[in-house]
This record gives sequence, C-alpha cells and structure tokens, in this order.
Amino acid sequence: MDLDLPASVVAFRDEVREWLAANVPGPLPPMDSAEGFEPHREWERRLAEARLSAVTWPREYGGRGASLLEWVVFEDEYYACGAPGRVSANGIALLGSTLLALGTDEQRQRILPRMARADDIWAQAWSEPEAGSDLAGVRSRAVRTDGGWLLSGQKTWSSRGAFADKAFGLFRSDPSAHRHRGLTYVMFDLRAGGVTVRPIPQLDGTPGFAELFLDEVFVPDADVIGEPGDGWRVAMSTASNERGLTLRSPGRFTAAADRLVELWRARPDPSLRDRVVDAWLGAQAYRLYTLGTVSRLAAGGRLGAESSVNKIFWSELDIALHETALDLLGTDGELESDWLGGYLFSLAGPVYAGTNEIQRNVVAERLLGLPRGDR
Amino acid sequence: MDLDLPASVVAFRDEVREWLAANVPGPLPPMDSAEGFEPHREWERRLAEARLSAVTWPREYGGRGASLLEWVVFEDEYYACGAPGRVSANGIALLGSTLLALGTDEQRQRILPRMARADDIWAQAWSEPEAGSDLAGVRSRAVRTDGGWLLSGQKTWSSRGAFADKAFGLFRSDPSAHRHRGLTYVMFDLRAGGVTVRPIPQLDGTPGFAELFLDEVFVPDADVIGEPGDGWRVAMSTASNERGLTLRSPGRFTAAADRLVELWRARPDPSLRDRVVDAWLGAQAYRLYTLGTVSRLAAGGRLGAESSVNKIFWSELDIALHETALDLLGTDGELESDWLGGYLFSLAGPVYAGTNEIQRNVVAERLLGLPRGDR
Amino acid sequence: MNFALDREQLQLAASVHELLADADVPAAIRSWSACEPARGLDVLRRLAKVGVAGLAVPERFAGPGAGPVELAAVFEQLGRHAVPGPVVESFAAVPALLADTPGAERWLPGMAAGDLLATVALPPHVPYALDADVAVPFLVDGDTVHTAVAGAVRSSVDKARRLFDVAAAERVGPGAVDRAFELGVLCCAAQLVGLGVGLLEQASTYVRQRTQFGRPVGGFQAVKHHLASVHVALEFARPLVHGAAVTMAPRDVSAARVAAADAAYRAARSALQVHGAVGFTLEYDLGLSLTKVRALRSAWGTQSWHRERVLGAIDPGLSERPRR
Amino acid sequence: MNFALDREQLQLAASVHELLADADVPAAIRSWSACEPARGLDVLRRLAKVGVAGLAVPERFAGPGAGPVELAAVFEQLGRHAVPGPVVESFAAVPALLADTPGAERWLPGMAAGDLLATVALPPHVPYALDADVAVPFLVDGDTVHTAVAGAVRSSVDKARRLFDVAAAERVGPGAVDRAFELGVLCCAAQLVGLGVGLLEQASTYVRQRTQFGRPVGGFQAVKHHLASVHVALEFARPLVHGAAVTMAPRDVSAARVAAADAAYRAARSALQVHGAVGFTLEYDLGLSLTKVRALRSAWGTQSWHRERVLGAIDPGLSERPRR
Repeated sequence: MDLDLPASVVAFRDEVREWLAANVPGPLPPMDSAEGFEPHREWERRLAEARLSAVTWPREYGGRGASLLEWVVFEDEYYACGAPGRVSANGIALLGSTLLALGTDEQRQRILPRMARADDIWAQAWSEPEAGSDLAGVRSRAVRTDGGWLLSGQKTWSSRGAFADKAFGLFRSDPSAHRHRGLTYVMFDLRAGGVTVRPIPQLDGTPGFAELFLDEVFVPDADVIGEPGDGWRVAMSTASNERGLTLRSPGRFTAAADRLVELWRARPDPSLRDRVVDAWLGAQAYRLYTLGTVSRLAAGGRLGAESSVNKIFWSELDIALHETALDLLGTDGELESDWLGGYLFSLAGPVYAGTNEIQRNVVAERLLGLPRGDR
Repeated sequence: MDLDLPASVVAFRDEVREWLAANVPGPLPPMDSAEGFEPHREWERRLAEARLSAVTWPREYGGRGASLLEWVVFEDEYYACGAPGRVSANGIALLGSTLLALGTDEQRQRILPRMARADDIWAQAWSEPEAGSDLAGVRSRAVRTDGGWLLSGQKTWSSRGAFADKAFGLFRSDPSAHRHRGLTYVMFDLRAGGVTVRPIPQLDGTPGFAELFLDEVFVPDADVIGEPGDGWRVAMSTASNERGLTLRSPGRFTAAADRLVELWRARPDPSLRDRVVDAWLGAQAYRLYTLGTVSRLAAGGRLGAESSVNKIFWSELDIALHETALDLLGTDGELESDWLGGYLFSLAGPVYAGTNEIQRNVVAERLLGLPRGDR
Repeated sequence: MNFALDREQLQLAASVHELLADADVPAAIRSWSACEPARGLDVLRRLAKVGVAGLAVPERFAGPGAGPVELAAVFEQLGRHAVPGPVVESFAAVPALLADTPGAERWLPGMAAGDLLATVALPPHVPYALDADVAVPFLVDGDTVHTAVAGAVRSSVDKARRLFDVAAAERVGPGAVDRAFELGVLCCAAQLVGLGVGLLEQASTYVRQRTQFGRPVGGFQAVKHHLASVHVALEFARPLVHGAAVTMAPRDVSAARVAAADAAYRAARSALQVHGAVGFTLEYDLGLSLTKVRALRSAWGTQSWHRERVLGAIDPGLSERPRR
Repeated sequence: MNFALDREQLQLAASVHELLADADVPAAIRSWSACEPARGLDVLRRLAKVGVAGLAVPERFAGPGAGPVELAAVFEQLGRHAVPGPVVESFAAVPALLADTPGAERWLPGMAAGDLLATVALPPHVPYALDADVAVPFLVDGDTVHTAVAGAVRSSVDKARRLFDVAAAERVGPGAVDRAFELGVLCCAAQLVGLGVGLLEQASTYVRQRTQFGRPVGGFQAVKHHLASVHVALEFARPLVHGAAVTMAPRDVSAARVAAADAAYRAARSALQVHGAVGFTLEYDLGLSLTKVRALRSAWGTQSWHRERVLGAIDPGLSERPRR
C-alpha cells in the first residue's frame, strides 16, 4: 500500500500545473448567464487545445487516454489554481462515458470530438415534473416515425439547459411497458423545431436549470444510444460505475478545504475550530477514498452501490465546508462572495443526482441487506 | 407575561430548600441494587414525613395539594442540592396520577398513602418481548375467575421490577379483541404466588429492569383500574397530559447544566464551548417551556401531542449534557463518575417511554398534519 | 407567574398574521429585491393601520409604546411572512435608541404614524444600515447618535436586504444604545423563530401534496422525522425568546438569538431538502425565507459572539431560576 | 500508487476475523471484566498462533515485524470483535518503544512468542497502564522507559479495561517514544473503525430479525437511514486510517483517530437506538462494544487534542496532495 505517484504521473502533473499557471483566466462571469456562457465555452476550447478538456478519453476523441489516477491529479491541479467551473462537465462526465461504453463508433466519432472542443455543449434532460427522484416515472414520449423518433413532453431541472446546444435523456418509447421498461436513451438538438427552452432562475439569480418543452421533435435513429426500449439499462450502466467516481473530484474539496484553513488563520474563532478541522479531514478522507477506488478499479474491480456512499459523503462535505466558511466570515457572511456562491451551489448537492434519501435507501438495502420496506 | 413567583410559592420554596439542606443524605448506593434499594425507601419515608414525596397529591393521600408551579420549584430545589434519585417515581408519576384521575375512592385511599410513604414501591409492567414500542401488541392474559382475574404471561423492561413490592400494567382480558381493545389495567403483588422476577442487569451493572413471569397470578376485582377491557383508555388518559409534563422536571436538567458550566470553568476547552452553551440554554429552554405549559394548564388548557415534543427534547438534551461533560473530562472521561453514570442512564431516554422514532411520527402526524404512511 | 401571551398579545399577533397572509408579501419581497420598494412600503403602511408601525415608539410621541413581549409576538409574525424592510430598525431599535434623546420628536411621531421609516448601523455588530435608501439612516458611535448619509450598497444573500455603508452626518445626541441593541437582537431572534415556523408550514404543505413513488412525500418516515425535529427545535426556541422579552437580560437575549437562529437554520435546511430542486428556484417562494434565515444568522451579532456572552453571564447555582 | 490492502494483508485480516468469530470473544470479555482473564488470555494466545502476537516486534527478536498497514488491518478486526486486553500496548506500542532499547531482549522475544504481554503508560495522553495485572507494565518519562509497579486500579466505562496507576521501578533506557505513541494512536483508530463495523453488523442483523408493528424494524426508513449514515461515516474513516498507516505523519495519525472515533461513536449511538432496551443489558453483547467505543474515544489523546494537532500541521496548498 502506497501513495507514491509514478514518475509518469508526476510529469503529467507538472505539465498540467505549468499549463494552468500560464493559461487560467481571471474570474469569468457566471457560467449560467448570457454574458458568462460563451467565455466559459472559450475556456473549454483552450483546454481542448491542450488536450485537457477530457483527459481520460482516448486521443482520437480529443483526450489523452489518461488513467483515473491522472484524472485525480488533473482535478487537484485544476481546482487548486482556482480555474473556472466546467461548463462541459455534464456532457463529458455523463453522456461522454455512456457513449464510450455503449455508443456506436459512428456516434463516438461524430459527437465526442465536438464535445471535447465545446463545439457542442450538452445539457442533461433527466427529470420531469412527475419524475424527480423517481426517474422511472418518465412520461415524455418517443413515438416511432420514418427513420427516427418524435419526442414530446416536458423535461425539467435540465442543468445547463438555458444556454446549451444539445441535450440527452430518457423517453418512453413503449407506452404499454411499465416504469423502467420501454424507455429509450435519446440525444436531441435544443435548437431543433418543436423545442422550447424556459430558463429557471435559481437563488443565486442565474438560470442554472431550464424547463424543456418538446413538441414532436424529430431525432434520427442515429441519435439513440443502445437499443430502443433499453434506455434504463444504458443510463444506469455508467451511473454507478465511473460516474459514481467522477461526478465530483477530490480536488474540488481539497482546494476548498485549504482555502477554509487559510480563512480560519485570518479569522480564527476557537468555537469553529472543530468544524474547520472536520471539513479539512473530510476532504482528505474523500481524496483517499477516491484513491482507494482508483486502485480497486485499476485491479479490475467494479463499483456498485458504493457510488451512493460516495454521493452522500461529498454532498454533505460540500455544505459543511461552505457553511463553516460563512460562519467564519461573521457579520460579513451574508455578503456576496465566492464562499456564498459556493454555499448556494452546495445546497443542491443532497438533492441533485439522486436525493440523499434515495441514496440512503440504496446503501441500507444493497450494502447492509435491510429489507426494501415501503420507503 | 411574567416569571415572578407568587409570595406563597416563594415561601414553599424556602421551606423546601431549608428542609433539604437539613435532611439530604450523603450519596447512597445505587437505587437498583440489593444494598441501595432500602436506603432509598428510607429516604422516601423521610420525604413523606415532610409531605414532600408527592407534593401535588391532595393532603388526604400524603401530599400537600401543591400546584404544578410549586412542583416545578420543588424539583428545582431537589435536584440543585444533589438529593438521591426517586425510587418511588414510577409509581407516583404513572400509577398515582392514573388512580387520581380514574381510580375509585377505595383504591385511592388504600393505595396512595402507602405509595407516598414508600410502604409499597411500584414497578411498571408495560412492555413484553413482542410489545415494546408497539404497546398494543400485549399478549399477557387476564382470565376471569371467581372474584377476580388470573394473570399469565411475560412482562419485560419492568423498571424497578427487581426489588419493588408491586406492579401495574395492561393485560389482554378479551383474547378475541384486536390490539387496543380488550385490554385491562391491573395492579398486582410481586410477592404473590405465581410471580417470578428475573432481574436484568444493565450496562452500569445494576438491575434497573426485570423480567416478570406470571403464571395464573390471582388479582381481585378491586385491583382493576377502570372497567375491564377499557385498559388502553385508562393507560393513555394520563399518558399525554400530566405525565407528559411530569416525567422529567426541568430541575434535573438545570442542575446538571449548572454543574456542566462549573466543569467547563475548571477545564475550559474552547472547542467544546458551543456544546456547553447549547446544553445550558437547552436546559433553560426546557424550564421556560415547562413554565409555559404550567401556565396554559392553569388557564384550563390541555396537553395533547405536545408531550411527544417534550419527550424528544428532554431525552436528547440529557444525552447532550452528559456527553459534553465526558468530553470535558478528557482522558478521565472513561472513568467511573457521576457524569458517567448519568450518561449511561441518559442513553435510555430516547428508547424509554415511547421511542423517539414513535414520538416523531406522532409529532409529524398529529401536529404537522402529515399522512400516517407506513411508519 | 404567568408565562403565556395574554389575549391582547395573541390578538395582535393574529391580526398581523391575517393582514400579511392577505397582502401577497412574496410579490412585495421580489419587488423590494429589484429596488422597487413601493409594494413593500405599502405592506408596511398597512401594518401601521393595525398599530404596528414604530411599535416601540413611546406613547408620548403618539406611538404604541409596545414592550418587548409585544415586539416578540409581532416579530415572529413578521418573520413568518418574511416581511422586507428595516422593520427591526424602524419598529424597535431606533425608537428605543432615541426615546430619551433630545430632538427625537423630529422622527418618532412620523415613525409611529407609519409615515417614516428609520434604520441604523451599530458597529461592530451591525456594521451596515439596512435599506438606507427608503429610511432615515442613523449611525451610532459609542453612546452618540448621528444622522447618517448612505454610501455604497452591498448585496446580501437575501436580495431583499440592501446593506448600506453609512457615514455620520449630523450629531443628534446621546442614545439608549444598549437598550436599542438588545431590542434589535430580541426582534431578530423572534423574526428567526417566525421564519422557521413559516418554512415548516411551507414544507408541511408541500409534502402533503407532492407525490413520489405513488405516495405523498410526507408519508415517508425520513421526511416526517426531519420535519418533526424542526418543530421540536422551534417549540423550544420560542420560550427562550419570550423569556428574554420578560427579563431583557443580555444573557437571555443572546440565548434566545442563538437558539432561534439554529432552529430557523435547521428549518431552512430541512424545508429545502424535502422540496428538492424546486426549492432553489427564484420563482418559488421558499427561497425568500431561506436566504433571509442565512442572512439573519449573522445579523445583530454572530452566533459565536452571542454564545460567548451567554457563557460569560452564567452564574451557576442561581441563574437557572429566574427571579428567585 | 496503490492504495488498497494487498492479498497477504487481506488474508491476515480474514484469518484474524475467522479465528475471533469462532472464539466466543463475548464470553472472554465478560470473564476479563470479572477479573478472570484466563479465557481472554487464551484468545490472545490463539492469535499468537496466526502470527498476531507482538505484531510490531522486529524480526531480529523473532517477531513478525509488521508495519503500520498490517497493524491497521489487524486492529480493525480486533476492534470488530472487541477483543479485551492490552493489545494496542503489547502488539504495537511497546514493541515500537523498545525496538532499539538496550536490554529489550528481556521482553520482546517473549511477546513475539505470545508468552508475555506488555502494557505501558505514556503520560499525559495515556496516564494509566491498561491491564497491568496480566502484562509487564512500563512507564515512559520523557524519552526514558522504566519498568513499573502497578498501584490502584480504576474502573472504566468499559469493564474490560482495567486501568492501573503505575510508578517507575527500574530504568530500562531510552525508548522510541514518539513512534510508540503514533503507533498506539493509529491502532486505537483502527480498533475504533472495527468497533464501528462490528456494531453496524450487529445492528443490521438485529433489525432484519426484530419485528414491530408486524414488520421487520429494518424496513422502517428512519432505521435504514440511520444505519446508512453510519456506514458512510465508517467507509470514509477507514481510508484516513490506512492513509495514516502509509505516511505515519502525526497530522494524518490524528486525523484518522478523530474521524474513526466520531464514526464509531455514531455507530454506537445508532446501534443502541435501533436495538432499544435490549441494547442496555449486560447479557446482550452489544454493550461490550458500546462501552469500549466510549472509552477509546478519549484513550491515546482526546479528540480535542488530536484536532488541534491536525490544524497546527496543515500546510495549505501542499498538504492535500501526499508525496508531491
């Protein structure tokens, strides 16, 4: 058991560090704003030019075939230097890994390089008004037509939906099938005819989400991933494996924890000491847990319900980090600041990507063997 | 709105304070031990001689007709001076208030004065192996016989059961009736033929509870409270009203909180400051909440599900007080001490007298109007 | 000993609640946040008609002359509806501050009549003057009160709290600074309890209606237990607020504020969690209260400062029994 | 970088677990608590046969010469079964303490063979010597090791922890005090993770079987969520323990101990709550682990002291990336 980085990883890290030091821009306007979206796209393009926008992808799609350990190290460096938020993250982490696992060659070649260069920025379209935590309750329809499908219905809580170019999600292609069955995983163009996008402003004032109204939106067969009717399996195949690992990198939290300790040193309050220490060691624990997962995956292991354990931990850690910072800021805690912005964002963690209530059910049932009960 | 004690209450308080200062014995052996039970009975007798063992009862039964405010004040004084635990508390608080509300004159005159003098010390016999939180699941039987009933079955978690003289509980008198129906509230002698008492040693080493095995134990009709078959209503009639108030007096917690602050001053640890303050103000809150309840009851109000709110709060406060003290004690926190004994006792709070899970269901359903659900 | 609100106090609170329930306060908050205070000012004027303007203005200035208990009762309702504006300042702190200050007649009668709002900065715990663009700003320096001129405005997590830097303009005279501060903290605490109550009401209503997995969300035990815990915390914060109103001892005022802010914060977190994503949206009303709770948690002194003040003032063996 | 136990380490842990699962450890704990250590000593001798006695005794004294990672793996299993006796002291701390001390051959070979147990007091954080009636007691004063004589015994919340006052007898020589202390803290942390795992296993088993209201208690969402939270806390405490075993940096050792003690404490509280009254009884095994968690929470330094040590050693901007 060791924590030593191999020489090749050290070299990669040094290259990343140097590149970031030379290229990271000053603060950009908010990602989910009219004035901020395109500067974030520009930043993604610069990352892509250095093959740093999707480091784990194969070179042919714009990545550099980095190992998961290199991904961890990249993320460490990225967040330690205060680089901008990643406007392409949803596409790269969710759709990208699904295409790599289950897409066709044609789909990968057509879609991934454009995604890596941020020529297309992707929004997710999972939730619906009556299918939030209960994703199997999807009602939006995909109706068979010549050479493709007509999508109709309403999606909501579409991250990046307000400004993104394209979107991906599940649609009910067999109305007679029950819940998880008869769903199809589809990609569609947000500029296509029949699509109406309604931004949903958030507490921080920016439309981080959108509602999408679809009225017979045509998508060709080429934009279905996997078999029609098999969408649930396609969506879940990556949900619990790599996605459970890559949804939030340790670098985000270790960087925030270091800033928290700096803030503590500038404004020490003995009664907040324990919370500062616990947030810091929580970030350390998350990093080490991730390295353990990386080691197991490298040895051929797989992730299952462990991704629920992961999700619960990082989402609560993120809130704790930011709450502690706001309390350290004292009377100025209520004023606009990066900490405040991060705090408001962190509050969505326990709700986003499967609520923590759902995740706790999964942990209890699948890892502790408790009965399913009535939830 | 005021917090001023009337002159009569001040006079009562001064009398109590003076009497306690002159009479409180040094530390006694544990109440639930062979060597400690009788000294605790002796102490109850001394309290009774001063009409202080059951202050709220009418004078004819050994009390002094004290108001609830006087009871609060009595308890403040009692716990502030470090007087012994009350070995008669279960009988006085639970059975006593039931008899006062629903007993016959004959029962009151026969039973209450002996209880006030600790001639009889009473154990409760509510729970059964298959009826813990779910009290309506009682299986022990009361079978009709000439002039009375024959009790058979098994009771468990009988507080004081190891050494007490008598016990009270619910028995199923109509085997065809479902759950809450067909139960009868019965008092019985723990020395009677057919009763076997098995003490259950607790983590602190003393048998605070016992199992009771009953094999055709005869009780006369005179020892049934209320009508046969109406036991659930009898038991519940006092459960949520006065019992919700008097199960734990504020004096216990304010006295412990003051000792905690003293401990803090002797061993200040800045990182524990917030917990010390929160425990202290929790005790203050509990006292003020109780005074508010006393005021409402004095104005003709009634308590309902509020007693669940109360139970949740004091049981968690009690643990917080003692946990904080043990942490303040540092390396010596693990050593035997009054704080450690109090801590082990406090841990039972959230389980005892209706688990806090059940109480939260009650609060959510009866006070917040949430659906019953499947629990 | 009678530790319960009397009939008049209950009626006052009920009338404030009824007025606000009918006033579309959420729309007023949104306008206020967009620098259009007209709707909010209208709400405050309507409050004046039920005797709530300048609540602590003494009777000799034609004010209601309300005491701390009435203030606590009213501010819980103001918090429950997340009423915008410098209410702590204008209804409680400034009236107390100027009650015995020569020249106070320039402002207090107008405040009592609902024609004038006032605001105040009391550094270090209240470094900015809230809503100084719609209220006469004062600045306290030591024991001395000055009128003030408003400078830059700062943005709070609660968009309806517009915080102004202020500089002294004209010296007014000595003020009852301690009394003003304690009343401000007390009213802030009462507001926080009310905010928590309002959040719990919104959450309870939502989970009764919202279904997931074919059942009302409110039937899930985890949801029930979260909201029950919030209720318990609020029920035990309120007596501390009322107790502080009776004694007005700094220790008790700080204790009330600590418990109220923690209970309200718990209410905010739980309400958000049971709402899910809709709770984060600007168009849904929940956020109006959520952000105010976060802001008030450090307004009128931090939790840490108030806890220190409690601990410093505990006199073991005596303190736990008021008025012995 | 390979942050996972290797096959040998996993096999060692598994063999310890299997041995203990068959050894009726609860009976040994109860006897130990009643000053009848024979059964417990037998368990420790059986551990010696799988190479676990004097685990950190160097190979030149015929010991296993196990490193911190092996110690962490084994001590998690010892904790999981709540094994009584001076295992931290005899398997880890004393072997490290005496490894380079002249004269250590008097004790270390016997400890490695399972014939001898040792214990140690390292004031101020370890003021008493655990189980000095069955082990050779040492006392550390500064950098110097002494043999010790045991005095009065003190009673712990964990009845199987018999804590002795000790006084110096004979000077042994200089010892590796820092290393001994860090290893003691690390093993204490690993034990705590194991105690938490064992408590969670007991609780999960119990709630699958116990019914209330006609259903298994484990089907109630509140119970599920409590136990899921415990699992999360333990899963994230373990990597800190393993990370500390790799670096042996005092900061990391303290971080591991803080997280492990909090996770184990959470496990203890939740396990007790889902068990209900039976959990408080001496005859039920749960209490054997419960009380040990409470005791170990302040053994080998308090949580507060360890947190202070973590904070003092954080080097922002560097610390979060081991071995940069």
